Amino acid sequence: MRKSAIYLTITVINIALCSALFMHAAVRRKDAGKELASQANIVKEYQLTDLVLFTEARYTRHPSMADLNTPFQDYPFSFEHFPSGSLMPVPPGIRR
Amino acid sequence: MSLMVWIEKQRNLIDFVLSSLLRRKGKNFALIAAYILIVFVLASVMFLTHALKREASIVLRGAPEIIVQKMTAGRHDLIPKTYARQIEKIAGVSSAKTRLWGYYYDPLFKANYTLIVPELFKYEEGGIAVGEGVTRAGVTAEGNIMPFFSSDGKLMNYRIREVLPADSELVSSDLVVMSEADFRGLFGIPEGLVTDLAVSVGNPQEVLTIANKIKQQYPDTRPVIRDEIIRTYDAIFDWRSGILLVIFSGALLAFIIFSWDKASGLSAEERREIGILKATGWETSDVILMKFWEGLAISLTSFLVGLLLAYIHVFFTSATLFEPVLKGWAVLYPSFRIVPFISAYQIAVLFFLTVVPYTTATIIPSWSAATVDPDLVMRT
Amino acid sequence: MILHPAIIALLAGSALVAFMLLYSSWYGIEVIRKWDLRSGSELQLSLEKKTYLISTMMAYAMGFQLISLFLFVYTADSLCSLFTGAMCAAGTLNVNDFGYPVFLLKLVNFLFGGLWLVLNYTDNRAYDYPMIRKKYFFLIALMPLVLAEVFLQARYFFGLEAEIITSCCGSLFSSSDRSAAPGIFALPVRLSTGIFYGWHIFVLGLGVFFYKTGKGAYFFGIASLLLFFISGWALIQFISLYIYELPTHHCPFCMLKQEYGHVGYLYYISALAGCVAGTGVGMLQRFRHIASLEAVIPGIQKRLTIVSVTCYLFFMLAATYAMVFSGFRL
Amino acid sequence: MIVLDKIRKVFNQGMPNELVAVHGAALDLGSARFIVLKGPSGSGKTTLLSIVGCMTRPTSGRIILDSREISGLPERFLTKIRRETFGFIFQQFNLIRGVTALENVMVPAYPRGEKYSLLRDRAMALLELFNISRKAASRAEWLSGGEAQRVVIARALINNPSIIIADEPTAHLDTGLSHEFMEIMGRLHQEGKMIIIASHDPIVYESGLADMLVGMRDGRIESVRDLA
Repeated sequence: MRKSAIYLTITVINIALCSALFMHAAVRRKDAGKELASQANIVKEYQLTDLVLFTEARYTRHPSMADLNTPFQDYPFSFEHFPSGSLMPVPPGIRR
Repeated sequence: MSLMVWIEKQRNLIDFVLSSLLRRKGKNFALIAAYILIVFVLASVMFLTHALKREASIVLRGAPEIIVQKMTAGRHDLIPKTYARQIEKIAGVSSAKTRLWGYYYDPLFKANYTLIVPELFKYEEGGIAVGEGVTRAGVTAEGNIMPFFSSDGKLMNYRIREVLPADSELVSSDLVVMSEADFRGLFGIPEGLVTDLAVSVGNPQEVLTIANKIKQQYPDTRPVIRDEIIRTYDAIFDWRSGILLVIFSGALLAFIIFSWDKASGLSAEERREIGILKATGWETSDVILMKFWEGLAISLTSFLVGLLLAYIHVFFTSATLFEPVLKGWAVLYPSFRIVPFISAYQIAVLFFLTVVPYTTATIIPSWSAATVDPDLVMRT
Repeated sequence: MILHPAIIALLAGSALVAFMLLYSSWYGIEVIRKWDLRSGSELQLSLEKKTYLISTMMAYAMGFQLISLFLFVYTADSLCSLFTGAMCAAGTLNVNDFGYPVFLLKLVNFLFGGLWLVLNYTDNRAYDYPMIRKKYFFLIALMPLVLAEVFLQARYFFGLEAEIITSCCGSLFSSSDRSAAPGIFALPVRLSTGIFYGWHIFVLGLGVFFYKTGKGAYFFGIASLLLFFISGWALIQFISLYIYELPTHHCPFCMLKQEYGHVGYLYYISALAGCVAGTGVGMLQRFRHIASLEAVIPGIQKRLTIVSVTCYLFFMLAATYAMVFSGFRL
Repeated sequence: MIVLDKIRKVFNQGMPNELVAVHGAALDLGSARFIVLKGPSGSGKTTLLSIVGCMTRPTSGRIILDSREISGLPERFLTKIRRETFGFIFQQFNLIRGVTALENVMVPAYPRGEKYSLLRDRAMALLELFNISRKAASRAEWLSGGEAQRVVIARALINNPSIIIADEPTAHLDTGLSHEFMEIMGRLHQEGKMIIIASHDPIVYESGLADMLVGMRDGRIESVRDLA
């Protein structure tokens, strides 16, 4: 077999796998309907506003409820020091 | 030139490219491995942040339309229930409900819980519903007793009556749901005061107007609009993948310089080889075309493999490698399977971020390789 | 400025394109000043080598340009949630004064770049490179446009601040008027459909006529250039209504979205390719009397004609399909 | 038919290390002849050979190949002529390492886009002709000197050229192989191919095969002897 034929076959397989990802994603999204509905239910029922992604500090737990000054509440000169704070800024929507 | 001839020519060139790539196996595999790693990390970040962003925007669509908080001396403060009755009278507001919620730090397990009071609590006083994450952190289960210390130092015991469904962990992991009386008792919050208000509006177009009216009527409050919350999440995750990208661009740049260097640092052997090709009948543009296929073989393979690995990483293993970053110092971390929201657009962005710079970096080197004089092989 | 991966990709990508064009223009100047094919001097030999680099760079630059055109629109679209009132790319582009100019410049630059590639391809088929100076003048003239695009794109993205209230496509491209689109676009539906089909068939006819007889290349070139604008106008004016099945949604960008099966790409790409190929036929007609090109040009023109006619035919069929199978009736 | 007219080739023009490799060479090489370019190393043989073979463009002067002037052609077109007209044999074998003997023979024809199976059959036939088809699958660096020499000749013939150009072909061969090489060249000449060899090896210019001997020194043509 020619080398180019082998390479093209591998590439076609690769592309097929990548399109399989899209199909897998579509199937999973369809299946996830229940999951998402369950989450949306909880959100509605308990009137939640945020995802439970960062529970290390109060203002990272509810970024939408936080203030610009939250990190400094403990002590006016303290710097914000939680790891997730280095990744996540204060939400811009709160600034006005 | 007919199409068949054209195809055959390209295949011949690919044959030759593969022969010469395989000849320098070590170096080329190192290059491909580095390339795959770059694509993998970038794609993982983009898949993860995009999927979370989409999930947040879908799930939070059920969040209250406007949250009204009272501010005292720049701090979030308890709000009197009377505000709710006044706000309900504003034209266009269909209801203004009170919300009671807060945080509780559990010294035993060093975890932060979010305590909330729903509008209607299914269980009698002394019963609570908790999120899956809480049972994990507190090593407890349905039917068990969970101890809390009240604001005046008393030990309060609550029985877990329900564990919230595991598939909702992304929003419920750290929740402790309890009755209003228990909540007030635990924190010593007097009747008549609540944490904040959830205002719903009949016509979604009027949300902004009504938020402004509330702000006018009660200058000491801060209305937070749901669209703002969703927008905030969008911005957070865009920002996050952007900043990671900027941090990562150092690595990307190093890689591009490496591939530039590899492509331009033609060894005497390679120069001679291209000299032979040109002397025996290859034209400069044939060599450029050959180099194009070489670049494509490397970048396309790395791109596709990196993409596959990233997908598996994010959506099959829930981004295990990123967990330390996402988790930070938190004790509670939701275990969630991320719903794969991916789009062709992300693939295009990734392509633009990885393949385009690589290709550009190799244009000039491959040209200078291709313009080796054919009589080079005769002169040496 | 919003730190979004796609924005970084676009800014970096257009910086690369600009760099490649600057580099090419720099050597273009040298080619214009010192080119002498009869000489075998080392300077001439090195200039000849440079032409390979410039051709390669331009080909890549055009490829990037095409991807970045769609990436730009798509990015604008995905950012719309950050702006109150923006519902798709149309709203986001309107956030500041630079959005639409960048979009238009991207289109124009793609068209000119495509024509340059046609010219370059033809010139390289002739043993004495008869158009070498002309094509490098063309390249240098293209330079300011590309730089303007890069500059305006940077201004646009740096000027984006979330939450500025903007008009969405609803108010931008529609009016309550029954005759659809506003301003200069407004024409009765029947008339505009007539113009769309009439001009299309006219161009297709010219193409077939040119292919058969080799006559009327200039007409065909100019007509197919005009057809590009007419197609774009028709897309906003009424084809969009059939795609969206809504009486007031005239947005030219939403059709690129998944909800509409990415059908917009078919329209954009076929119109762009049809325009470059068709206009290329007219452009090459100017050079057909050059001795070394006499044998080459007619063949290239014929192939370009086939491409152009096929693309435009495809555009027309796609539009007809949308009209016939749409649940919407004007 | 090849005619050279006032060919001049300068390297590093205008620099302190300027080098005039060929001084106004004028020569009518005729057609279908067996020509040997003779001269010490550095006499400009190789440069003249690469100009004749359309590899290098002269700084000034004209080359006429089959009554068409080709000196002013850009590389794009020169290459086409070179590929269709000339087959090259170099001083070193110049085989591509890590690639099989068969592929080495096929490589010059790759850009032509010929059907792969036809091309492979043609290459195999050539290897057969020189009795080394059993080595077709061996990598180039595993071939012995004699085998490599024959693969190189097969490669020069893959595009079916009318002229074969060889630059010091016997420099790295022992006496036996040098004689074998000249014998093959003689055979090809009899089949109607034009042969141009540059060499200062007596085995080549005293072989009795050449019908034209051109002497070179210091970039100038010193003598032209017609032996036909």
